Amino acid sequence: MILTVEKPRIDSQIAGVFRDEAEDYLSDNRVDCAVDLSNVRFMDSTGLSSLVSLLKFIGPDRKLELCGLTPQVTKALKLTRLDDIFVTRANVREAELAREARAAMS
Amino acid sequence: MILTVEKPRIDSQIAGVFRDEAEDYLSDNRVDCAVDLSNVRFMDSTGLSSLVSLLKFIGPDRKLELCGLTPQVTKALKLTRLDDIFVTRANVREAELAREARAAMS
Amino acid sequence: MNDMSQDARFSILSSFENVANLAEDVSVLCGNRAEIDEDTADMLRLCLAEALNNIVEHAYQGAEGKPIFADVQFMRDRFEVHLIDEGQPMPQGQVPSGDADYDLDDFENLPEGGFGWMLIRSQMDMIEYERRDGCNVLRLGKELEA
Amino acid sequence: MNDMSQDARFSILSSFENVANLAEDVSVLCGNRAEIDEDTADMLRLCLAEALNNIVEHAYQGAEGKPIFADVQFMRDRFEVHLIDEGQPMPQGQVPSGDADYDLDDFENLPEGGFGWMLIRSQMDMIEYERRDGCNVLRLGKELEA
Ligand SMILES: Nc1ncnc2c1ncn2[C@@H]1O[C@H](COP(=O)(O)OP(=O)(O)O)[C@@H](O)[C@H]1O
Ligand SMILES: Nc1ncnc2c1ncn2[C@@H]1O[C@H](COP(=O)(O)OP(=O)(O)O)[C@@H](O)[C@H]1O
Repeated sequence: MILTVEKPRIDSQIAGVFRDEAEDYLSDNRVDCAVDLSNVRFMDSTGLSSLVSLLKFIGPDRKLELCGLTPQVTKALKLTRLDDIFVTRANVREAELAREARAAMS
Repeated sequence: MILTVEKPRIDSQIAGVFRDEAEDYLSDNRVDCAVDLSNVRFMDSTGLSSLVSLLKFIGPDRKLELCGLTPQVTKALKLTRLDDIFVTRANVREAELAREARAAMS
Repeated sequence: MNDMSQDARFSILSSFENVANLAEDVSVLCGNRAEIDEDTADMLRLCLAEALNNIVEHAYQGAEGKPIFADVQFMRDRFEVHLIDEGQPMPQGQVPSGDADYDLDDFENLPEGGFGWMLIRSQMDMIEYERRDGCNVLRLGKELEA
Repeated sequence: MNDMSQDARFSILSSFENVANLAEDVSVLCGNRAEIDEDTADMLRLCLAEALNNIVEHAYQGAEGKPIFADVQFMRDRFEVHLIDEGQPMPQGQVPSGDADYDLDDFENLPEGGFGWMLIRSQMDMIEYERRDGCNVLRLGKELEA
């Protein structure tokens, strides 16, 4: 399923709420997840932390992917080397195609 | 004839040169003149002074009109009440039509 | 604007280029912080440029490299910019009148100067001049819409 | 940039909102004055926001209304921003390492913090910390391309 972040920023004012809501959803629904960040123009260190928390939370048995990264978000992930940890997709459509491909394979 | 100001600003760095060049031209050519200000985004008090100097220089027997005023120039003229002294035209075309109309009348 | 406690002080050395930059920096800052619209910020830049050009031209009589300070203070319902220099005082110890009620019909005697102060007076809600410790202190204030 | 002598000092009171505004004001000023491109100005804003958030969170432990100063100095080939507060000192009297060479394969032990300093270190060319007269002084510097 796709988790779309509506806010234009994930910073200290919102990162905690975002993580808690996402974790609630992911404990109720044991599914793979793609986080749609196409609305997010600005992410700071607390935003990055919340994504890492989510990745640990979802664990190795499920997929957490990021899609729709804007330039600043791409840069922040790269500078902290987190771009090596997260699977990223160009947009929601690509994330869905990847999920369908995985479903067809299993 | 139309005198087009190419620069985007008439401020203290350029107002003197502008006035001198215009006065040179107007002493050599005893014609009416429309100053095309459509490129000028910013005019300060020295720019206003240079226009008043020109108006005095050309004297009562010839016309000096302004055309193509941008918002900031319009506002600066209005705040100093100089909009009551200068005849203004929307653009170069309007200034030319006005000149033709005057020629037809005389 | 959200908090009464955001101040800034700019220090530059006199030159026409530096004062043009300063006028831009201060008006951009006020535009961001006080949420004034672009037109108002443009006119603020113009007023600051006029007042700062006067400092270079008249207070420092064109000399470069002399200190100029701009203090910017944001309050809930207005902001103030204080311009400070160590140059010659204002004539008669006060701000030139710069009223815009000159005679429009008296063609020969149209003013060719004084437009700077007309512009400043038309835009600012407070203009106060003081000579203090050998410095000129010009305080310009603007009210913000509620 | 044209002149070596343009400095600015900002004074604010601690709060997450005020430091976000300050990070924006300073990066806009540097963007104007030092002619850095928009991307660089964005990253500068991010770094300043990180360093200033740390001051509110760690130096002042969340307390609002405490003084924070930002001094900005423009030089021909670089600029510096000095952040000054009166709060708790840095642990071990030095800037946290924040190196980005953590173990990518050690899933369980991925860092969930420390990204702030990684970002600051990746962007700034100079980072110096000093405890002076009961204040934290953090000096961040960036070289400008010729
Ligand atoms: N120390 C000073 N600081 C600022 N202005 C000064 C100072 N000394 C004199 N002035 C006055 O400022 C006036 C400039 O007014 P302004 O409206 O800008 O017109 P102008 O077009 O003549 O520059 C001059 O008349 C000058 O006398
Ligand atoms: N006085 C201080 N000023 C700035 N930073 C401080 C101060 N005291 C402690 N710190 C440190 O700054 C670090 C914050 O680093 P940062 O990379 O932003 O990660 P975090 O995501 O944990 O905020 C903390 O480890 C904290 O120890």
